[in-house]
This record gives sequence, C-alpha cells and structure tokens, in this order.
Amino acid sequence: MNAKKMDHLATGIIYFLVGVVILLLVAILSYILFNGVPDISWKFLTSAAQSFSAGGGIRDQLFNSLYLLLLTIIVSLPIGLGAGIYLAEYSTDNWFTDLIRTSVEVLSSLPSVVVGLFGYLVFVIKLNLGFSILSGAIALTFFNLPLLTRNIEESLRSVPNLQREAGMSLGLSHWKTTTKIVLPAALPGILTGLILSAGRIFGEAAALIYTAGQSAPTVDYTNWNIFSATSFLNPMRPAETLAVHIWKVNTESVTPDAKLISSASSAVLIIVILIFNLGARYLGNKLYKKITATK
Amino acid sequence: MDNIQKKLQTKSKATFQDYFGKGICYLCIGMIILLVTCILYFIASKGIATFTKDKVNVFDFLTKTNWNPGATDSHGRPDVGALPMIVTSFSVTLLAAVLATPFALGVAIFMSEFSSKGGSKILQPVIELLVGIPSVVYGFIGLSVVVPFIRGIFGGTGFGILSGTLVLFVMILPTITSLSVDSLRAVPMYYREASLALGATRWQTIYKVILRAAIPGLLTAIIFGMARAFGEALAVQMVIGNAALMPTSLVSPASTLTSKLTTDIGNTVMGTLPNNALWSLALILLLMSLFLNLLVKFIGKRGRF
Amino acid sequence: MKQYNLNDSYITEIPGKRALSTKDLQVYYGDNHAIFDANLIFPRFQITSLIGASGSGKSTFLRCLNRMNDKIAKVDGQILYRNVDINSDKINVYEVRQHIGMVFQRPNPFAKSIKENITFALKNAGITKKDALEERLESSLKSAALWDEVKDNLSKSALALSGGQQQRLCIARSIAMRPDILLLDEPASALDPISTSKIEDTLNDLKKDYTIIIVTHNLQQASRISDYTAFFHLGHVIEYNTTAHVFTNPKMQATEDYVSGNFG
Amino acid sequence: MKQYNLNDSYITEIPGKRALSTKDLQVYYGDNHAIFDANLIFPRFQITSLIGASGSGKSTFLRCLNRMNDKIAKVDGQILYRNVDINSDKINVYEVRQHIGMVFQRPNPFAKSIKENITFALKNAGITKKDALEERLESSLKSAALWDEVKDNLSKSALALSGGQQQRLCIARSIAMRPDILLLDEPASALDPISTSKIEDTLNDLKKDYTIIIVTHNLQQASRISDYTAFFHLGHVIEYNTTAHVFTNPKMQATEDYVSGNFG
Amino acid sequence: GNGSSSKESSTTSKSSSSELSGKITAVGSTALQPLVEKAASNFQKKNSKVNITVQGGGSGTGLSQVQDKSVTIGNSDIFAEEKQGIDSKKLTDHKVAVVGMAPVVNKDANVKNLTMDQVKQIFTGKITNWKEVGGKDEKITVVNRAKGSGTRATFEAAVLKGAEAVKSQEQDSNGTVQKIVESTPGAVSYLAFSYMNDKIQPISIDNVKPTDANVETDKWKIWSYEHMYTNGTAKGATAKFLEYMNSADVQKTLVKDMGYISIQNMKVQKDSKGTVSSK
Ligand SMILES: Nc1ncnc2c1ncn2[C@@H]1O[C@H](COP(=O)(O)OP(=O)(O)OP(=O)(O)O)[C@@H](O)[C@H]1O
Ligand SMILES: Nc1ncnc2c1ncn2[C@@H]1O[C@H](COP(=O)(O)OP(=O)(O)OP(=O)(O)O)[C@@H](O)[C@H]1O
Ligand SMILES: [Mg+2]
Ligand SMILES: [Mg+2]
Repeated sequence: MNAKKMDHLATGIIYFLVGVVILLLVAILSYILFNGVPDISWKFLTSAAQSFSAGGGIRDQLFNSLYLLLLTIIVSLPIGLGAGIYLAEYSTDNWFTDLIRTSVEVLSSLPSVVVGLFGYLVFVIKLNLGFSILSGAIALTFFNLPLLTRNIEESLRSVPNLQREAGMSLGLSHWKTTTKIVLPAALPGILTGLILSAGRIFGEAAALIYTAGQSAPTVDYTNWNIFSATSFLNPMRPAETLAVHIWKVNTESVTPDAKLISSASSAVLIIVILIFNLGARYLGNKLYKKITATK
Repeated sequence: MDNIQKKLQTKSKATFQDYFGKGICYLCIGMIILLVTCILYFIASKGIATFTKDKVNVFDFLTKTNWNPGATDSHGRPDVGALPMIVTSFSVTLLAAVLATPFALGVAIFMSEFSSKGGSKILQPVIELLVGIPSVVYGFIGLSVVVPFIRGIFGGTGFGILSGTLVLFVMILPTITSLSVDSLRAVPMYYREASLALGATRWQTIYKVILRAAIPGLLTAIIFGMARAFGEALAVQMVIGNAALMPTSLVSPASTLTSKLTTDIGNTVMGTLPNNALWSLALILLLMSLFLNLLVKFIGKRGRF
Repeated sequence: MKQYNLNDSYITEIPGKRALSTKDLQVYYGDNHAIFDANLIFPRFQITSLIGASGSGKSTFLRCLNRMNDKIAKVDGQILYRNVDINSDKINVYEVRQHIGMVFQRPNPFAKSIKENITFALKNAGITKKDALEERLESSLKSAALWDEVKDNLSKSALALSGGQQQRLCIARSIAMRPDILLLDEPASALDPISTSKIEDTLNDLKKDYTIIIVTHNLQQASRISDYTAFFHLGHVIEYNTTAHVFTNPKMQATEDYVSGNFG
Repeated sequence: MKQYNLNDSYITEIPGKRALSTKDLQVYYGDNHAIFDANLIFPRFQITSLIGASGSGKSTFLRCLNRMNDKIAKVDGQILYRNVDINSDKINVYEVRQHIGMVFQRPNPFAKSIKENITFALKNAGITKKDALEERLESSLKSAALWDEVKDNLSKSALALSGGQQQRLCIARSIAMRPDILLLDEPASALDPISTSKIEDTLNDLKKDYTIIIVTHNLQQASRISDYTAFFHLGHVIEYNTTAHVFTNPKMQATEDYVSGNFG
Repeated sequence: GNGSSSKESSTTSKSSSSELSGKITAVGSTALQPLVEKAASNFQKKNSKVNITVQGGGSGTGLSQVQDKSVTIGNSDIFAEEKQGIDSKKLTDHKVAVVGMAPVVNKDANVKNLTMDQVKQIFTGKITNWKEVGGKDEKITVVNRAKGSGTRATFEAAVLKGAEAVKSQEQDSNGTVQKIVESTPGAVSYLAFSYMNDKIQPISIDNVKPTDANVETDKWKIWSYEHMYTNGTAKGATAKFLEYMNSADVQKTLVKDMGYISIQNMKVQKDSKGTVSSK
C-alpha cells in the first residue's frame, strides 16, 4: 500500500476511534442526565434525605460533598505543592527522589477500600478523629496526592528556566523565585490537576464509607460556630457525601423511590462537577490574568 | 563600603526564606513518606498474619483454587486459595488495557496531532468529567446496560470477566487518554518537522517518529490505567458476578481481588483468619501495584536513549 | 533605523538552468503580511544565500519552498519546480518534500540510531532492499563528511553525537533521499567554528549534485560559500545578485548598509 | 581549524579603579573543564566585551561572576569584589546578585505587569515606600530608555511588549536594584537592528554609573560599544586589552584570525 | 422479653432529658443502620446533649469494634456467638427488631412455591433447572449473599442446615441482589421482606407465605434478629438509648416503616443455636 493511502486509512481509523469514544462519552453522559435530570427539582436539592419514605432530597449530601472537597483540597494542596516544588525545583536525580516518586505513585493505585479501612483504623479509631469530614479528607488525600503532585511538578517544570534565572539574578531567594514567579506562571497547569482531582473526590465512595461515614445527621445551616456539633461547618461531624449516598441508596436503602434518588443524584453530581470544572477554569483564568497582568 | 562587605558575608532575609522553603518542602515530602510507610506497614503486617499467625502456606495461597476461609479442607488446613481472584484480576486488567489502549491512543493522537484547538477544547473537559463519575454509577450502568447486553449476545448470566472488562474499559479510558496526550505533546516540535521535511506522511510521522519517541510516556499511561483497573472495586463488583470460582470463560461469574475484598471485609472480624486472608489479598494488590510501578520506572529508563 | 523604499529592488537575471523559482509569492501569518511579492529564481547546482535582519522573513520564505509552512501560514503565488506549480492544493506535498529536502537551525536527529536516522525516510519512501539501504547510508554519510567519524558506530544513538556531527547527520539524512534541492535554515548558527567550517566544506562538495539554498545570519559565511545572495528586508526581497556583487558592489542603499554593518 | 597555543596569552594591565577581578578561575561541568585559569580585572565604569567563538566559555565565565552557575558547575578560584572573595561558600549569594545584576540573551520579563517587573525585587529587598518605588521605577525605565514608550501603560503585561522593549525592561529591572556591576549575555542577539541600536545607546548612557561586562558574538557591536575586550578561546582567555588594540592591533595570532574572520 | 416496659422507658427518656449527656457511636450492620439512625435523631431531639453517630461497615466490623471498645454499640444482624473470633461473653445483646427473609426468583422462572427441600437442593446446586421444580425450562442462576453476612447465615441455618452452598455469585447488599434478581432470567436469591417489590417473585415454602404474621408465629422459618451489642452492660445515655430503641416510639413506627417486624409482636423467641421456643 502506498504511503498516501496508508495515511488516509490511518486517519480514517483514528477518526473512527475518536468517533466511538465520543459516542460512548455522549451515551454515558446522556444516559445519566436523561435518567436523572427530569427528577431534579428545587425541592430535591433543598430537602433532607429520607430513610424510609419517598420524597427525600439531597441537601446535606450535596453540601457535604462540596465541603469535603474544600477540606480535602485544604489538606492535600499544600502537601502536593510542597512535594511538587521539591520534585521540580530542589530534587536531584538520585535514589531518594526515585523513592519519593515511587511512594507517591504506589498511593495512586491502592484500592479505595484498603485506604478506607486504613483511614478507619488509624484516623477514626486510633487518632480519635471519629467518623468525620476531616477523617474523610485525610483519606481522600491519599488518592489526591499522586495526581496533584505529579501535575504540579510537571506544570512547574514546563515554566522556562529563563524565568528562574531572572528571579535568581535579581538576588531573590530560590524559594521566592519559585513561589512568586514560577508558581504563578504554572497556574493553568496546576488548575487542570486540581480539577481532575476534584472529579475524583466527588466521585469517591468506598474510601469514605469507613471514614467520613455514611450517615448525614441533620445539621443546622445557621450555626456558624465551627466547634458546635450541629454546625454545618464542623469538620468533626460525620458526613455522607453524594457519591456515598448514591451507593447507599442503591445497596441498602428501603425508600420506595431509591431508583429516582440514585439517578437524580448521579445527574446532580455530574452537573456539579461540570459547574466546578468550568467555574474553576474561569476563576483560574481570571486569577492568572490578574497575576500576569494580561488584559 | 564596609557595610556592603559585611552584607556580603552575612545571612539575609533571602537566606532564611530559602531555609524556610526547603524546610516546608522536606516537611511535605516527609509527610508523604510517613503516610506511605504507615499504609505499607499496615497492610503488610495484616496481610502477612495469614501466613505467620494462621500458618497458611504462601504457595498454597497463591496456587490453590478453593476460597472458603471459614472452613478447612480435608487435611485440616484452612481453605484459602486465592488463585481464582488473582487470575480474574489479571484478566480484567489486561483485557481492559488491551481494549482501552487503541481508543485512548486514537483520541490522544487526535488531540495532540490532528485537531485544532477546538476539538481538544471540547474533548478535554468531557474526559475530565468522566473521571468524576462515581464508581457506583458506572457499576449500575454496567448492571443495567452492559450485563443484559452481554447476556443477549453470549447467553449465560451476563456476569463475568467480559462485563467487568467493558466497565473498566470506560473507567480507565480517561486516565490513559489524558496521560497519553501529555506525553505526545512532550515530543518536541522539531521531530515532527524533521520527519515531514523528509517527505514522510502525517501517519508515518506519527507512527514511526512521535509514537516511538513517546513510548515510555505512553507505557506509563497504560500502566497507570492498569493500576487503576487493578484497584477498582465498587463498579467491577456489580458486574463480575463475585463468585470465587476459577473463571472458565469470559462470561462465567468470577471475582477479582478487590471485589472479594470489598464484599467480604465488613462481614469478618478483625484478627481472625477470614479477615487476615482478605488483607493478604490487599497485600497482593499492593505488591502488584509496586511491581507495575517498577515496571514503569524500568521502561522509562530504557526509553531514554 | 533608516527608512528604505521597500518597493525598490534589484533582482538580477539568472543565466543557465533554473532549479526552482517563485512568482509573486505572498505569505500571511493571520493578518501579518510576512512576505511581499517574492520573485526569485534559483540557479541549478549553485549555492544561494538568503540574508537579512532578524524577522525579515528569510525562514518564512524558505519554508514555503517545500511546503513546510502549509498549516502555519497562508501562502499565495506560485512556486515553480520542473514547470509544475508546487504551491497548489492538488500537489502531493510528501512527494515535493522528497525532492526538496530541508535542514533546520537546530540539529534535530531522531532519538534513534545513526543508521536508522538515515534509513527511516528511505524505508518510508519504499526503499527496503538491504543493499540499496546500505549503499545510500554510506554514500550520504560520506557526502556529509561524517562517514569516517561514525562508520564504526552506526547503531549508536544519534543523540550521543556532538552538535556539529548531529547537524551533518541531518544533512546526510536529507541527501539520502537524493533530493534535487537542499534548503538549509541557519544550519551552523548553533555550532562552534570547527563544526561550522566542516559544514561549509560539506556544502561546497554537495554543490556538484545539488542546488542549495541557505539562510544565514553570518555575512562572512554567506560570502565564503554562496554564489548568489538575496537580501531580505521587512518581507521584501531588496536585492538579488551574485554574492560578489552583493558584498562588494551592492546596488541598493539598504543592502549596502546591511553588509557594511551600518544598518539600523 | 588552526591549532593555537592555548597557554600563551596577553593580558593587559588595567589602570584606575577595579570593579571586579577573577584569580585563577576554573570551571568544570562534571568532567568537562570549561574555563582554565581565568585572570581578569574589570575596570570601573567601563564597558568590557567578552568575545570568542561559540562554546569558548564566555557565558560560563560571565555566569560565575554573580554566582549564577552555583548549582550547575563547579567553580574554583577567586572572584574579588570589594576585596571580598565572593566565590566562597560563606558568601550570601543573594546579596551578591543584588550588587552584580545580570541580563540574559533571551528577554525574560516576569509574567507580570511592567510596573511589577521592576518593583517586585525591590519590594523583596525591603523597599516598600510608595514614593521610593515610584522613583526607582521611573528612573530605571528612563535609564533603560523605555520610559517614554511605556509610561502610560505601566500596568500592562510585560509580555505584551516587543522583544526589544522586553530586553530593555530586563535591563531596567536589573538597574532598578542599583547594582554596581551589570553583566549582559548577548543581550541583543535575539533582537532586530533597531532594538539593538537602542540597547547599545542605553549601555553607553549607563556607563557613567555602572561597570558593564557584556558577552557578544557581534564583533562590530563589541568594537562600537566597549572600552576593553577579552577574547576567549576553548576556555582560555587568549587576549585582554583595550578594544582598540584588540581589533586593530591584536597581540595574539588567534585573536587576529578571529577578529579578521579567518578563524577556523 | 422486654416488650412490656415500653411505655415506662419512653417516659423515662423524656423526664431525664435535662441530665442525659454523652457520646454514642453505633457501627456495624448496614441493614440496621437506617433504623438506628432515624431513632437516634429522634432521641437526640429530646436529649440534645447526647451525641449519637451511626455508621455502617458491616456486622463483622460492628462486632469486632465493640469488642475492642472502639465503639459504644456494635450493630449486627447475626448473633455474636455465631461469629468466629468474637468473645460473646463480653458482649451484651440487645435485640431491637426481627427481620424475615424469603427466597426470591426472577418472574421469568414461573415458580411461586417450593418445598423446603427443593430450596435446599437449589442452593446446594442439586437442582439446576427451573423445570425440575415445575417452572420454565431455564437454567437456575444462584445469587448468594456474602460469606459471613447475617442474611446468609440466617438463610443457611434455616434452609441448608449445615449443607454446603453451591459456589456461585455473591453480593453484599440487598439492593444489588434485588436488582440482579429483577433483571437476570433464572436468578434466585433471598431477601429481607422489606426489599420485596412487584418486579421479583417471593417464594412460599411448603405453601407458607412469607409474611410478618407467619414469622411472628415461626410458621415461616427464615428470620433473624437485629442486634445492638454493647461491651458489658450498657450504662448512662447508651442504656437509655437502647431502652428507647425498644420503646413503642420506635417499635410501633420506625421498625414498621423500615419493613422489620417489631420485637414486641413476636410470639416466639430464638436463641443463638437456632432453637425456637415460645415466649
Ligand atoms: N509561526 C509564526 N506565526 C506567526 N508569525 C510568524 C511565525 N513565524 C514567523 N512569523 C513572523 O513573520 C515574520 C518573519 O519571520 P521569519 O522567522 O521568517 O524571519 P527570519 O528572517 O527567519 O528571522 P530570523 O533571522 O530571526 O530567523 C516576523 O515578523 C515573525 O514575527
Ligand atoms: N549547563 C551546562 N552543562 C554542561 N556543559 C555546559 C553547560 N553550559 C555550557 N557547557 C559547556 O561549556 C563550554 C562553554 O560553553 P559556553 O556556553 O560558556 O560557551 P559560549 O562561549 O557562551 O558559547 P555561545 O557563544 O554559543 O553562547 C561548552 O563546551 C559547553 O558545551
Ligand atoms: Mg529564521
Ligand atoms: Mg553563551
């Protein structure tokens, strides 16, 4: 076959593969959305879940998911940044760096249940954090760190060396150069990593069942005292997230409308991820533009 | 004058900033190492108990096909043969990777070599979206779509390795794709120019130059995908049938290491053999992911010319 | 910088055979008009230099000649090669590039062995016989004056060569395709003087069999190696003449200022 | 290429005040010995050019002078600044770099506004008063001959400037720190002729207040702007003299060949 | 029997609301979790100083954690005595509900009634086609519950009576089993009454219908208790909460809502060995 025909054929095959994948993606997303969106209502979003009777909503679960995401990012972003900066800026090619990389990557392939049980026995029981958003956030940090660290490292590395030299040659410390010059320039890449890991946090269930727990005690949304047990801000309270709720509704729930709750929740989850994705990009771009004074 | 000489020879704010920064970085690295060490120690100590405390023969554990930790076999030894789960885990993982790789590569090539910004601008977020769909949801789509579909075509119950593979295929597709895109984009632009200037077609350039140059990165992507498949539980558990049986075909119910682990762990009592045996499964998983990782490292080293 | 009349130009007549010519070539990067009405004729088996300040459009022009600018810029006008306008949509660009080879500013060998670097494109073009490949390998490396240095190490990675060797390998890679015309974009600018002079020697040898068009920043280099020189300024070809004329007796003020270093 | 005796060299005496000097400076990149026994004295408030072929070690030498090579290369020997050996472990390198500024080959402004590019390092160095900052901003931009072009757009992104403007911004950024010495590594090589001449003018103005050391490939540029010239060859300083001497009456054969274009 | 004290206990909890305080963590059975959770939230409304956390994790987890004193209450759908590795002497049992279970089949199989022996043979793999028991000519697909789960233990004790179950699919939750049986032709499994719906076919055994009334009299044999274990005797808030669980408040409403059978309605009782006696 001549090269040009081969080129056409290969191009055709690639378009075919892409087509199949797009079709698949569209199918999955529309399956979830078509099944779920008709059942989403304001009431569904704003009322509490019901254990036995129909008509329960997902107010608490939705809030918990977002709050857990926030806490997880608060816990894991600094560690990821520190580790990413170390790997990109300070590390040299040696066994220690290799060891760190391997450690981080091993984390990424641990089964969720294992991390969940580990979190349960160590954080919930041993460290006495109890079933809490905090325990959940720490457990999720395990999944979050590898992706985040890798992403931060790569984004930092992709900033041209010239920028570092510019900073250093002005007598700035390496640390200042990294945090004030290289890091802002790497922001868009870091953001992508953050968005990807946010997706995983929203979607994770198995690790949370044993750590953040699978019940959502009613909380008071007017209680701003973080230390109060009923405050919605208390990180020490147990919290069922949306993904866990979907899991629970599907496995043990006796509510008559379990199926409806499950599909509507899935749709909500996807929409929230989408909003988060777009929102984070928008804000990130704005921030980037502000820092870099472009436009 | 003297002042400057002195300044040159004394530590300044910048010096301390650097100490501080280094300190923070080492702290973070230290925390990661601590976390990993803890979890490794934790799993290893529990997983080894099956062999040290309950005196199960490691070889039996890896090669016997009967899994019934509560009971004992005719020789009075505990019945913990993990082979069916090991075989199944490997099968679904490999098959899912084999299936997902061409699609992921196709999309990655499309995104990095074909499409103008528009195409990848749409594909990128959609792929990121897929990462966030909870396992359970994938599991239920699997249960309500994939399983009946397989049943319709191959008969039987529809539960089994094939269904598991299909569900995992979709789940690891985003991982492999996005990592592949990264590594294709990392191939320097001048490789493409060099090849095109020699009269090579786009496909020849992609196939013989870009893919070759990106091989270490692509393999890393595939292996990361496999690691994800290996560790996935909730979704697989719903479609694979969860029978601790040696799989006889792609459509017979089987059970992976993770699905067994997830299904049974809540019903066992800490410290007893049934519980320890499950931790041994987790240990196998861990060793496997370690192995996959070292494989990536090895490939990465070899890939560097 | 002085203002020169950009529409005033001196383009000499070319005696003898022509290898390639452009007719009213225009190049646009989006809104940016980068080349204006380039009308140049390149004589066969001669070396032509393109000189001019940075950003004057030398690379842009050169890359059009074998359609490397296809996806990057909009190119209007004609490029005639063997009486065919190769700047047309119907043209098989892969074939064009096999006849008109290109060497870039930064050496860009593939991360493959030395041997594979040369044979890669040959195999692609359908030459698969072992003998033929070996023969081409040796002859092209010899032409590029690299054979003696690498003949014992053909399966070594090309990336392990020095910069100058890598650049000669890239030249060898190009000429292994037996092109008619060789385009070089500042092939020596990243190299040390020793490598540079080797490459200049190589080009001088290649002249017997190839038409060579070379972009260079280095005026001494242009005057040393080329037969004809074209001076570019802000996207316009200001002067095109034999190298001797351009350097010793330029017709245009801009050219004179440029070659005497009083430009800008 | 001709072989020259590398141990033979001509280094002139420097009258008047010294800004900086090196004593037996050696630089190694791993096993690669890149600079051999460099002994140079840089006169105060003068421009010194470093010339030499590519790879001869000019950049390497320059980067040692403000310790930018710290993590990349092993640097032995002494660098004396104000009677202090700043090539010692005990030296506060951040302070050194504040006194000895550097401008690079490719313009590298921060991805921040023009104003922040200048004030960022100042603030960091403890200058926080608004008046002082404004004053420095204006004076440094004026010194770099950029003020008129940007004064209405100080909060615009520095990346939106043209290459030449970016480079002048980098110079302004350096001199805003009020260094003693300014090191420049081919600051104009990526720029068009207009920008180049602007930068040359700027350097000429700066000479009153700063000691300038500049690496350049462009011999005309070196002869135009510098008072002293050092010629590097394969890591050795072959000749160091007033610029007029180096270009019109070189003492060493290698220098003569290089400045007359017969090198290599 | 602690059914008779229901009225008193509910009044006690009301009157003592001011002084009651403490932190209770109840972990274990996922099947029991919603009930306890709901009861806990009602209890906390009256006793605002008591903080109760209810979580799942499985009966095994519940029992081992309460044994280790990591949690206050271990929820279990299995007797502690039946669980290997649990020292039942240390634990105090609080039975809070009864759950009835029944075999269920996919509607396609066209079977509504089986003998106990047939059920046993199906689950031990002796009968492999529905036509052998008068149904459609269709292969039987057995879906079992996870080993060690309370539901499976109860079912095996009542039906298999020591015989080994056939190796087959295992699922660890009622919801998944329900969905699989619903959609897989020829599937058979067993479910708690509360998960029955009109898309699956519950099976009568020896013509006894799986109803609450039949469970209460032990005419229907497959049932078990839901337990809440404490380590030693329950004290303080925990005792009050467990008392509340057995109060009419919970038993008459929540237990019913959940699809369980009130402990107070039982005419018989069962011990950990499976021996049934009348109350
Ligand atoms: N890929 C591109 N996209 C947009 N504009 C471009 C691109 N490449 C070059 N240009 C513009 O086209 C003009 C000519 O550039 P070109 O690179 O051809 O100059 P040159 O003479 O080769 O310069 P140099 O000597 O620096 O290589 C310049 O204004 C440049 O900014
Ligand atoms: N980062 C580095 N690591 C290893 N070797 C280096 C490095 N930088 C430069 N060298 C080597 O040191 C020698 C001197 O290089 P240097 O960059 O100082 O030359 P130069 O005179 O500045 O050349 P040019 O004119 O091309 O900039 C060369 O042999 C070069 O290969
Ligand atoms: Mg160019
Ligand atoms: Mg240099």
